[in-house]
Amino acid sequence: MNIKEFIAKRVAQELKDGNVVNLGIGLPTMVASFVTDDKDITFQSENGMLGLGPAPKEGEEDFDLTNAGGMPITMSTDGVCFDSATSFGIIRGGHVDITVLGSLQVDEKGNISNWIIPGKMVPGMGGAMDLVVGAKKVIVAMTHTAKGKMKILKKCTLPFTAVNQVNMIVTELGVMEITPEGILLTEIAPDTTVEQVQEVTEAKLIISDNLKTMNV
Amino acid sequence: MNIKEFIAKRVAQELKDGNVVNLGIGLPTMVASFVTDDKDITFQSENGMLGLGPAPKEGEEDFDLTNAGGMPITMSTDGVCFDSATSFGIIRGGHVDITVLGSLQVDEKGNISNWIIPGKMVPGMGGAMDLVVGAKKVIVAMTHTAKGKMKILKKCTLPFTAVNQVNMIVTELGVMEITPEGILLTEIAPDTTVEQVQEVTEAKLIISDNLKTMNV
Amino acid sequence: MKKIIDKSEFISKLKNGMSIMVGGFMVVGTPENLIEEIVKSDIKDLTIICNDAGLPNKGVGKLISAGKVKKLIASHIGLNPEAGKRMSEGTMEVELVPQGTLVEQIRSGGAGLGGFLTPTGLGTIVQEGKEIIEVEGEKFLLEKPLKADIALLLGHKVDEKGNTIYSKTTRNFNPMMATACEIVIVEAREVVSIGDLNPDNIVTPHIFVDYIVKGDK
Amino acid sequence: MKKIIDKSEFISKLKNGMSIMVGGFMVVGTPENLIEEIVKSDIKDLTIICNDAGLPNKGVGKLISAGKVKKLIASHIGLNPEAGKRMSEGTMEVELVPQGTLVEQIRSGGAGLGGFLTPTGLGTIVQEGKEIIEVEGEKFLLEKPLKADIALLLGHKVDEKGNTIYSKTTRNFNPMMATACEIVIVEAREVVSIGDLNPDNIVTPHIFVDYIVKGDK
Repeated sequence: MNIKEFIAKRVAQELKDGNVVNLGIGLPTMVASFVTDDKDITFQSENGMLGLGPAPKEGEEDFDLTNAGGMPITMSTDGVCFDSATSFGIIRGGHVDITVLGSLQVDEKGNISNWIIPGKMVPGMGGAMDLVVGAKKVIVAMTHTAKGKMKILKKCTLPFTAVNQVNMIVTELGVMEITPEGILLTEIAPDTTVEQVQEVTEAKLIISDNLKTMNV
Repeated sequence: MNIKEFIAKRVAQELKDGNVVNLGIGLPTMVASFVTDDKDITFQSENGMLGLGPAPKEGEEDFDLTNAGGMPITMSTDGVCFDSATSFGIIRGGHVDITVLGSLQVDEKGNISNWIIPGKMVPGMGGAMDLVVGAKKVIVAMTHTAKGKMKILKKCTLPFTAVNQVNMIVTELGVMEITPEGILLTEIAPDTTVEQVQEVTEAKLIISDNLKTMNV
Repeated sequence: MKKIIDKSEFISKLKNGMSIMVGGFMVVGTPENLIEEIVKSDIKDLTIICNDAGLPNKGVGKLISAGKVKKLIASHIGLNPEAGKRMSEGTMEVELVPQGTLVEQIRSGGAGLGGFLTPTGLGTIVQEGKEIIEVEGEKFLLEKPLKADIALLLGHKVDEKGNTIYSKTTRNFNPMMATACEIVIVEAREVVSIGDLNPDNIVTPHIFVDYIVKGDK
Repeated sequence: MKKIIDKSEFISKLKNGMSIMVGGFMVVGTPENLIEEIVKSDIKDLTIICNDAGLPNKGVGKLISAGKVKKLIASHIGLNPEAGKRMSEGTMEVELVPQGTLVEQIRSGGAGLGGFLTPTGLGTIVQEGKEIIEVEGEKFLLEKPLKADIALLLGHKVDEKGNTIYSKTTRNFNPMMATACEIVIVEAREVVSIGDLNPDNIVTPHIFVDYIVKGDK
């Protein structure tokens, strides 16, 4: 299991039976493959469908049925297709229980910056701003740092995707919850110390009295 | 042909090939039966359908397919059903060319009052406010007076359905257009004088230089 | 999760004083079996949101005639003289809303919008107490979103998961109401197996439907 | 009215400088045949409204690569480096809009609304220059409607009158765009007879469709 798989597998534990979940492109997409069979999870794709099935076999792709990255997918038997206005009605209307997405930066106020590096990379926000504002729970799934740079900050330096919306951060080093008091470290990776996590986290971590080891 | 049929038949002449038309309950509903076969008219019903067909035969009614009065109808082969939000998107969005409706009062500014007589009759506005505001052309089809009371006024005395929206009035006595200068009488019923029309019209009529006799 | 419940379990979801959106347009598309259960129950003081007041002995009109409606939000009550009578007497409060505004308020409620700007009602008594906002020289009324505790809908075919399609003009307000309520209950004319409905034709996705009550075909 | 036109007649509907909405999401649901005709034509200086920038050699990306796009309004351009390059160079103006806001702006344009209130973008640079309106203690951005001269859509089955259904996730922005443009042109994978489509399943009613161009199946 590589780092990304480790993170995705831990995020999968957050998904509860009956949840409607939207997974972002990249690492978050991997979460689906770690959901255990005892849970009935409905995956929403913002381009207009509910009910993601297993990845299609090579040669059997249906190019009319894709995810928000434009990649062919399959649909579960209870699947539904709809237009983008309906899709974002679902998203903004609070009908998605959990959205999982990657990020460039997150800060202790739950602010998130993941759509633009001015002057360098301007992919656009796509559906991220709506997802982060609309979903009941926002989980950021990302590597703890990027090329040695810290990503969990006191205050995001990049333009915000949304303000005060992140609920949880899952990295290869730990699980963190955004609380009114700041970032609460609730779980820590095996063979890792709190000091090691703090060292690569700009925001001051609050350590849970009940700190557990990530069980992935 | 009774008075109502006379009015409905004259209104039918206003419908142009290709038009999308919404007909109100009562007299306006009768307009459909006077549309000549050389015109392809699509009738919209605000409860959620396009493509009204001929009236259903007795015993063959489909109670899942009704007009805005709740009466069974039939659908043309090109018919479409949709929800009420889509229906009023069509209406408010200017996709209905002509709406024909009855009224209690109309005035020389194109104001219309047809949904409430305070303290007496409060049916509600239904879809009328949206239709009158949204349709490209608003035709009021009604008897010129009601129980001896004038209905075409200098200023409506009943609460407005909408302000400055009426384009044309068709009654058993004539055809009138609402212009910035006032109400222009463009056609007059056979065997009727301008004086006779003015006598039962509170608003001062402007008489068209080109006044024609209604050819119904 | 088992969504299919019987009529007695249905009634257990309701409480006095709740706000209930009821699908249907002049009783077409109204879940009559659910209405009938409420009439037979002790539930009262309801706020009903529906396109209209139904007929005296059909649709939400039955709830009105049974004295169970404290407040009605609708676009039209003209076909139900009983509703007009109770409104004049003051035994039922009635809020009249233009039809296009009413359905859009419900859609806004379900879609997480804070409201919308409409030209409908400008210069009329509908405008009273509402903010007027000018956009590019045109005036609009700001209308707010509408939500409720419960939605009662009539589905034509409903799969066991809750995916719903509607028949012809019975669709009307039903799909919007499905999005705007805490608990959504569909009376199903027919319950079909998961997979029986074409994903392109489903109008209300299963995630909106909490309970299914089998009605008459 | 005869709605079915050929590709050369299609091009005659376009003019330099027009605003064009193009259906599709990461090129899925984009009318490639119509795009190809524009690439081959002299048409230029277009404002393109699309969910994204397509791919360099597919979808609206082809128009961008051909230098025909003066301005792009989209939610995402990340999969098309050519779009990013032209944006940085200043040879193409890009306006980035949150996806849910973009589609709702188009819906508002088509539905005669003056705009809507959304929580999306609050506190971000999307908020710049926009009115903030408070409704029951919550803040929202006022977003305005969006319309265009032409809509280019991809229909899966289109009847001769213009009634259109879409296939799976090719639907995306297509139905909203159909309502918000002066001239609506559908590339039909398959043209069927009037009456072949079930009225309950039609997504875009014929009254929105001005022209049909036969595409590839």
